[in-house]
Amino acid sequence: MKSLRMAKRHLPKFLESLGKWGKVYVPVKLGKNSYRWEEFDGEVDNIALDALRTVIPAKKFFYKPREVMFEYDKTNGYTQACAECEEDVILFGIHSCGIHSLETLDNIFAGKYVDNYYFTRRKNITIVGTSCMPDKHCFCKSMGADTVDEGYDIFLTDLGDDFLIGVGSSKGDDIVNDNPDIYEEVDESTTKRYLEFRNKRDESFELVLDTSDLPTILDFQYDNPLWDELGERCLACGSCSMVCPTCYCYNVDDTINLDSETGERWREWDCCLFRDHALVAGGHNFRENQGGRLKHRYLHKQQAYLGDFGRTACVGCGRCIVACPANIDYVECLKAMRGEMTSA
Amino acid sequence: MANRKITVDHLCRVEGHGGVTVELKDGKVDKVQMDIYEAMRYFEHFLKRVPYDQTASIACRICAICSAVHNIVSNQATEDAFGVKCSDQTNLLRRLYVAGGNIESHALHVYLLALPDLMEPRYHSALHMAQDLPDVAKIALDIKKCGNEIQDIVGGREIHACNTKLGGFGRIPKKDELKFLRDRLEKTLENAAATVPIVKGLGIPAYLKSENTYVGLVPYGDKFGYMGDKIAVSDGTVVDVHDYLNVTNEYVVPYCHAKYSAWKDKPFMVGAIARVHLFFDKLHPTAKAVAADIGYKPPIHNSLFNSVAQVVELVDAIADSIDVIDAVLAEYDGSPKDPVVKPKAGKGTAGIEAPRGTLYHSYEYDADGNCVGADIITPTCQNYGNMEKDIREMVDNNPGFSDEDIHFHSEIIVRAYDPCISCSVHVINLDKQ
Amino acid sequence: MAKPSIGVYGLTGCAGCQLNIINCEDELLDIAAAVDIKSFIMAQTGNVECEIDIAFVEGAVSNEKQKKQLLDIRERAGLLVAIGTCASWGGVEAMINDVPREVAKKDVYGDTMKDNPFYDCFNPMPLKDVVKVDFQIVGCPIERPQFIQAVASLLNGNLPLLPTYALCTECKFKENECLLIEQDKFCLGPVTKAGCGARCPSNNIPCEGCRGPVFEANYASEVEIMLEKGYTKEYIAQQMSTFAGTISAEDLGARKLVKTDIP
Amino acid sequence: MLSKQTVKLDPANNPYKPRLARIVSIKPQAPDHKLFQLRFEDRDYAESFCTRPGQFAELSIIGVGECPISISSPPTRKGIVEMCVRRTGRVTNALFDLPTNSMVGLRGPYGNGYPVEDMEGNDLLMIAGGLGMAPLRSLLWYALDNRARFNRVILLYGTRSPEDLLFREEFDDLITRADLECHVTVDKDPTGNWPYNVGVVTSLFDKVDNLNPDTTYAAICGPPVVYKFVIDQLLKLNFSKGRILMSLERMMKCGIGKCLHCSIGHKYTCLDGPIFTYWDAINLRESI
Ligand SMILES: Cc1cc2nc3c(=O)[nH]c(=O)nc-3n(C[C@H](O)[C@H](O)[C@H](O)COP(=O)(O)OP(=O)(O)OC[C@H]3O[C@@H](n4cnc5c(N)ncnc54)[C@H](O)[C@@H]3O)c2cc1C
Ligand code: SF4
Ligand code: SF4
Ligand code: SF4
Repeated sequence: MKSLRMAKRHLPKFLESLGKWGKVYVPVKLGKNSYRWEEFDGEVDNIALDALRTVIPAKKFFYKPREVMFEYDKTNGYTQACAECEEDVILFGIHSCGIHSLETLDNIFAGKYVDNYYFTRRKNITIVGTSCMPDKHCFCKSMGADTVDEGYDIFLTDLGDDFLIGVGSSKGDDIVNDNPDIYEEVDESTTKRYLEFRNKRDESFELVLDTSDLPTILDFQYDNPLWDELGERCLACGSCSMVCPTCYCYNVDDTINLDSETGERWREWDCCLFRDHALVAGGHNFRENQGGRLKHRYLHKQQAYLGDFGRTACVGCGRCIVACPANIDYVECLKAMRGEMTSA
Repeated sequence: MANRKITVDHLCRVEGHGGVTVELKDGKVDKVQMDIYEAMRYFEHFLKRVPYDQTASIACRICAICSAVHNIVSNQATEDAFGVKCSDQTNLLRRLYVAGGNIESHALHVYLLALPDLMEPRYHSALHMAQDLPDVAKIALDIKKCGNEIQDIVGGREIHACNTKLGGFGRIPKKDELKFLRDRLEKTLENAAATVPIVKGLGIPAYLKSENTYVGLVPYGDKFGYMGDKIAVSDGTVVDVHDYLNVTNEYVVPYCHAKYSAWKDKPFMVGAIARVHLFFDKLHPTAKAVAADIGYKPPIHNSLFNSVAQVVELVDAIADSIDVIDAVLAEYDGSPKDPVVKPKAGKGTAGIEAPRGTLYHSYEYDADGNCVGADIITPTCQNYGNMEKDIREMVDNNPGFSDEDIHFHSEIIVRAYDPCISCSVHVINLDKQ
Repeated sequence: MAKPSIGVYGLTGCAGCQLNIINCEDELLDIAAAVDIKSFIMAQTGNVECEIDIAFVEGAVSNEKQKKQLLDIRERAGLLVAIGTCASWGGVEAMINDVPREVAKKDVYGDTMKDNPFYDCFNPMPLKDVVKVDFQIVGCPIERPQFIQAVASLLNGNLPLLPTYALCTECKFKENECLLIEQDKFCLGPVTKAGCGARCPSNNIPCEGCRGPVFEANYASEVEIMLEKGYTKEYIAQQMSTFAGTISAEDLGARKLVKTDIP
Repeated sequence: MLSKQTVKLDPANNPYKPRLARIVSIKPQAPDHKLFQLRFEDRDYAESFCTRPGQFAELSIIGVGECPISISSPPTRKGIVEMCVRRTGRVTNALFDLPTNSMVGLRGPYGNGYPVEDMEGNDLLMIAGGLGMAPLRSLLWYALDNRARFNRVILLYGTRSPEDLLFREEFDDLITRADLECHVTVDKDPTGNWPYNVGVVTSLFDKVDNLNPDTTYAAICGPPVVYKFVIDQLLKLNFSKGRILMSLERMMKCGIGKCLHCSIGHKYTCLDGPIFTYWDAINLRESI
């Protein structure tokens, strides 16, 4: 893989050149302690380079919280609606866990039936990753999502004065070649500085979850009363799923216009912690209590998805831990299931 | 001549539930009474137990049409109690927000509620009118919509703001949003101008001739406006807003869920006609030009002209809002430092000009900032006495009126005041004098 | 086919939900063309009280006269739709349902009106306590798009589908900073029904619960969270009572699940 | 950057897109149950539409919504898709309001269907309760239309009362057919005119002699109680768990393994089911 170096002062130029490939989105700060991706306004100072986790993860670019799938009319049926799917977007500032999360979503939206909406965007979105320094809620290392070798077009690693530029795709190469003046070859000191960075980062992880045999352990713990205790606290507010980069379930509904002829079919992010997620006609609910719903979410991530795709549907970003108003902590809970003493 | 009794059971096209009863004895008016049977909600209990950061959002639920002014004046009364001073930007945005409420409310009242009565032929509603005159209805709705857009963007919601708070706003509208509103206002000004010929041609009856006493808040500065801390009476008296009780002099009547007001034992009138009467000179030049075009020049004492005064105010509010937006943009601050709001024991009072007249809120707080007393006096209450006066005069001056005529004209008189009945019954009394 | 006939009625409330129907400026003429408005006292004269297909009723029930009127509307209407939080939950006026109305009356009007039957009323109740309600469009006031969508669905012959989840979900869609978590504010988002687009939190103002509770509102957990943040029981009780009926500080937390069968 | 997945993007083939179909006939069955015959507007597609018994399709009522419904017609009869529907809510109510010749949306077929290849050469025991007859009917006619490929074919069908019996007009023939052992029962017979068995569906086991658990596949479909009692009975008869087939119902939004509503453990009812063996089901907690 091609690696280059870019002095940090060239960042404005770099971002400017990205603009040629589409609309650039960068993380910006909002409120006291939160971030979100917004369209780049040209001011490099407004970019929150230190943003660890945005409120909503990168999935929103590929799979909208609410989107029109079809427009319909009663005579001609359904027409696919997704003009903006075709928009070229550059996603700047996604971290390693985020890139891994896209792979987990790919697995779902590919397969025998390909989700056009997701993959049309996937094709049109350029990924420019950046390195990060974990905080106390990050456990991506335990989930095997702390480093990436592929899945990006360009990846920027912060080496102090320079960025190490990893070029990961032919499009990434085009971007780099477009603006050759700002890059330099890697040099002697690069290796050293890179290793220093890696070591420092490795040592910064405070949160560790042992995942060995977790699926089996979760089987044993199926009837653990802790599930119901957590269920009592859970408000079914949906925050954890909305902010999770790998949660993907959705709901579909149709709205009709006042003419009773035309309308739209929508889909909207859903959450397995909601009361009506497994409710069927006639009022039977396959997951009647909140503890069972919570368990379903955890088991899906650590057991079911793993069984299907060989990796967990969690990348350890810590968003659900931060976002839960009831302080329900994913890692603490799983640790408790392993029998590790915690205060979950 | 026989005794007659005419009852309007349910006033339509007004906000709230009420009627009118007129009784004649030997051809002369014996009794006129407003029957306000809107159910009471007892806001004093709601307010008396709520913490200071909740008063405005609960108080604005008194009434939907006047929600914007209830919300702002409630915040101002609490700020008065705590000694909070707001920034210039906050004051400008509040001015804009209140103007938005006024544009919406006046457009609704003039074009959708009052116009159908005064057109030839008469219509049951603006929707019926729209079948014959779709363009008028569309323009009217678009003007109204602009008012709602202002309230939505600045206040956070078209009814019952959720962006206002003590000391300012939760979120400052983005520059783009303000620019969008500015464009909309330019367009709305054209729309409003387009309605002038219709307003000119209205057949407004001329049987109300006696002199009205007008009351209104003296606007701050040299511009026409809706906020001030002095109350002016058309006889020349000026009263500090903290002494509002000396102006309103409320009393209770047995047939009505609202309280009545009187100035020197005589009814008075608040609202657009009063404001334009008192502060004509301060109107925006564009509004003055429209007034001249319509031929509206104070003094005017025919209360039925209130709707025309509302058109003049509507134009003023639109033109002024454009200026306000320019002023906000000139010194735009997207993340202001709001004043610190610290509760303390004490009383605070503020007045504001609601679309239908002067509105007062006054609160008393304990040291923790819990509301322990509240008094709210709404414009419609202050106007009930004058409405009765006008209905009397209508009957007296038209001896030939049939029962149907009296029924109809009672309705249009009441409607001209643009009464807000749901506001009027939620009066609150702190010091029972 | 004959146009469906509708009526719009207001009981005890601020008329905001009715006003928000009139506020549908862009759609009002289309709605008026699609239905036959038999009665809408706030907007038209010449109202007829006859059999109607759909009644939209705003406001809580707070006196005998209104109770009679509501029963009459129910008789005449094919479908009865509660519009707004007052009609669905009681609204702000039900906030003081722990105080006898007599006391409240004396406080406002003094002793003068003590024996005046004209002033009789009872604790405001949601419509569902008096009649069968087929559908609720909540909100203080109702959201215009939801009203339009509901009308469109009803015209098409189906009950509308409105969000059933909590406000937090919508707040996340908006990507707001969480005021409860990051700023320790008193936010009722986790137990309040979504549908407003998280208006308040999007303006940095915590949710005050004006849309009423979700189907299974975990009040107990919300109370726990707020106590931990240092809010007093009285404050919590007051906040939770503002729109959805009185809860006293003593029953806080006892009311875990608020359940209703009305969609 | 495209993922490691080999993804063939075919914009013209959106798997979520319903194809237009017309209701060619509506036959009332029991109260609140009707049989709809549908035909795709695109004739070529209609001919090529190929299903396995036990599969389902997503039916859209334009302007209202979509829901999964089993295909009741066997793959041996092409051109027409039959669906037997119970009126339960939004979508099904709207369907019941539609007259013949109305346009609806249809996409599918989805789901695994019955493992007919494995079942061929064996005895076939079908046990249905109530609306459970809807998916089983496709298997029944598949077997009857390919009669030579199966040994014994047995159908046990129970409903609450005589008027709830679905496909009534077919049953008069079926019961007399020599190549089918068909027994029907009702829980209660208020009419007194019911000529057949009265009792729950398990009581029909007495009417079937010499069931050989080693050469029989049992396909069950019905409400949860049916599963419970029938499975007990089959286990008593020494059926292996892998030879008991059940059809599960779940909330479904997409039908194609994306929306996650139908997931049970690591299985998706829509992709891996709706037909599961009892062994699968034991390992899927929450399955019944
Ligand atoms: C594989 C499969 C096969 C089915 N076959 C048949 C059949 O042959 N005949 C028949 O009458 N019914 C069948 N059902 C059940 C049928 O799908 C539901 O009765 C139907 O979805 C109810 O939709 P509704 O909008 O009328 O009801 P509502 O109660 O209004 O449903 C609301 C929403 O919930 C979803 N939903 C509700 N119940 C179910 C459910 N049981 N399964 C999936 N989604 C549900 C629907 O998607 C709907 O949008 C089948 C279900 C599945 C999963
Ligand atoms: S489960 Fe929690 S930590 Fe894991 S990816 Fe989702 S939000 Fe991040
Ligand atoms: S964020 Fe917490 S309270 Fe909300 S649904 Fe998830 S686990 Fe439950
Ligand atoms: S701010 Fe309020 S509504 Fe938004 S996520 Fe936080 S608790 Fe929920």
